[in-house]
Amino acid sequence: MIQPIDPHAVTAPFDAPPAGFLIELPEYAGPLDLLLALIRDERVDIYDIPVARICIQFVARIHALGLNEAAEYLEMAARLLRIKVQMLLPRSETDEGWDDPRAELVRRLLEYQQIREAVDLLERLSEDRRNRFARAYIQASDAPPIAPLAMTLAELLAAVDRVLRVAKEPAVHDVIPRSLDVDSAIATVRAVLLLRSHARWRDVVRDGAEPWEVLSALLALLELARRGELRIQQPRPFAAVEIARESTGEAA
Amino acid sequence: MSPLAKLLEAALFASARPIATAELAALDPEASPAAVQSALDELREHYDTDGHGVELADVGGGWQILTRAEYTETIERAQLAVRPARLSAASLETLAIIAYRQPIGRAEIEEIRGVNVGAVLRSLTERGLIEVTSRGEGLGRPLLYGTTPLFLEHFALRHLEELPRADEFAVALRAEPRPM
Amino acid sequence: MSPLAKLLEAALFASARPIATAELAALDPEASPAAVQSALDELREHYDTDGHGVELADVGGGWQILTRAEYTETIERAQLAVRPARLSAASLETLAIIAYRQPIGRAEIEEIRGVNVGAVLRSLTERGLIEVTSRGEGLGRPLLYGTTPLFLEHFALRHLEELPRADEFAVALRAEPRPM
Repeated sequence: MIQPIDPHAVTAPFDAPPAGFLIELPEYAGPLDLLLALIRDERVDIYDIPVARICIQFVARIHALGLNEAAEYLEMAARLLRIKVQMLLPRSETDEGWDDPRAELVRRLLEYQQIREAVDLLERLSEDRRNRFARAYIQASDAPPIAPLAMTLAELLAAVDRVLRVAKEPAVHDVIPRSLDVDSAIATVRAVLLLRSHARWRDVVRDGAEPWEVLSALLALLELARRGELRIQQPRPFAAVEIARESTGEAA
Repeated sequence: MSPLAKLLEAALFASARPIATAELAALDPEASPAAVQSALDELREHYDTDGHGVELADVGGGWQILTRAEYTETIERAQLAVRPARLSAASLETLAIIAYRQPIGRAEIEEIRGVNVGAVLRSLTERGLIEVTSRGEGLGRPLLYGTTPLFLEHFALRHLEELPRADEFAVALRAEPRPM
Repeated sequence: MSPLAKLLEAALFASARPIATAELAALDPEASPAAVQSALDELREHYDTDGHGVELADVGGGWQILTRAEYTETIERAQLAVRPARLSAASLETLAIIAYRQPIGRAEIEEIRGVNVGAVLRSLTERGLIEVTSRGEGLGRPLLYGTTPLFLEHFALRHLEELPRADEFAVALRAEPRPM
């Protein structure tokens, strides 16, 4: 992308957020929001924006906010510079066909301002609704009969998305290094076998366990088997793993 | 109260969500729509004039009993109920665009907001406030988003038409004294 | 009703669980236990004598407002008629996997979802949305599942190819990597 501003030219007062993070500032909802705020603060006419002044203010503001990594803000800064350059191009006073290079920006700002008005309204409405509670207690009822099914395509597609996200997440996310905790897993297995002589894999690993938990449990089982505290067997391929307490090998 | 009003009250009390007028009417197949309406009016008036802690609200194409706002702080302080979290500025802005421009695709929303909205669209979809309503024409047939009935509930709107028209906002903007 | 009775009504209405008398008393530190008790009596009496569809009931150590028993059956019957059941998230996800990967065996579905899907497969089969369409190769020749004509009918699809492609949908909803 275009990098019109050297992000190191001015030292940002805060540590800039790491690149690649989704940046959502509590102050501004986006570059247009920041621009509108500047236009208000500087008390300039939206139909006759002094581009150079606003551009300098804009860049100063994004540095002050530590926004040097935010592509969207930098893109807007670049756009302002481009408009300024276009306005500097020579033109004759009588040039009827001259298009103000600021026109598109003004159109977008007005459109955005309209949305901000709608946001203010929605905020009021939502606050009003938030301040009233709906019924929360659910009365017990006897077994309700089976009702006909309601299911929309949107729901099915949302489910597809959830599945894909869960299935693919490990591949697209940074791996968080997490050391195995074999000792705790050994304690868990021992606790289970203290209560019963036989257990299954599911008894020692919770549903939805993280990979490090699964590995910890596996190593714990192998370690305890090695120490003779338990026996592991699988009656058939793919059958559930059975864990049995080895009575002769009671460890301390 | 009339027997029909009592039945409606019982049904509305039992539900956490608004109940559509048609659903309320189905409770008593012999009641005419006018009778249902007048029973609802009776119930609302009873809550209002007889001094109740709850009121009848006309929300999202249906009816719902809600607590009166004046008790909310006290109830929350006693930890008997919690107000839901507020939507973020980014979510509200995206919702506003979708509400006014639906059906609308992601690219168009990003054009208006000037920022990437992928994550916001996903979170709004997960909260059930928006959904994919159709697919656009053109390259890649983009998914188009629209608001859901839950959106109306969230903002206690009866229907979308209750929102002021977008150009009414524009008028408000131009009517402001120009600072220069 | 008295201000305290109104507050109690709102609190009981907003709470997800029955509230004990002591907890209700905590709502208004200035109210004496006797005042709380008399406000509760007032509320109960109001519901009973003024002809309401609800009543104040002692539910296992706490108070709640319940719809009167005489209305519950009518309400449930009517609700079922107009408010159809919804599939759980787990069922929808399993159905989604089958729709997009059919024919597919149980082991593969469980691998994707990471949980046991036996019960879900049974209920989807009972609903007529999926069926065993063939048997796989390999050990034990596993049963392979696919969607039924009823599944297509439910979404008003003529054939499976009309479903949006899974990858375009996912891409549309996923936040794009930032361009830096």
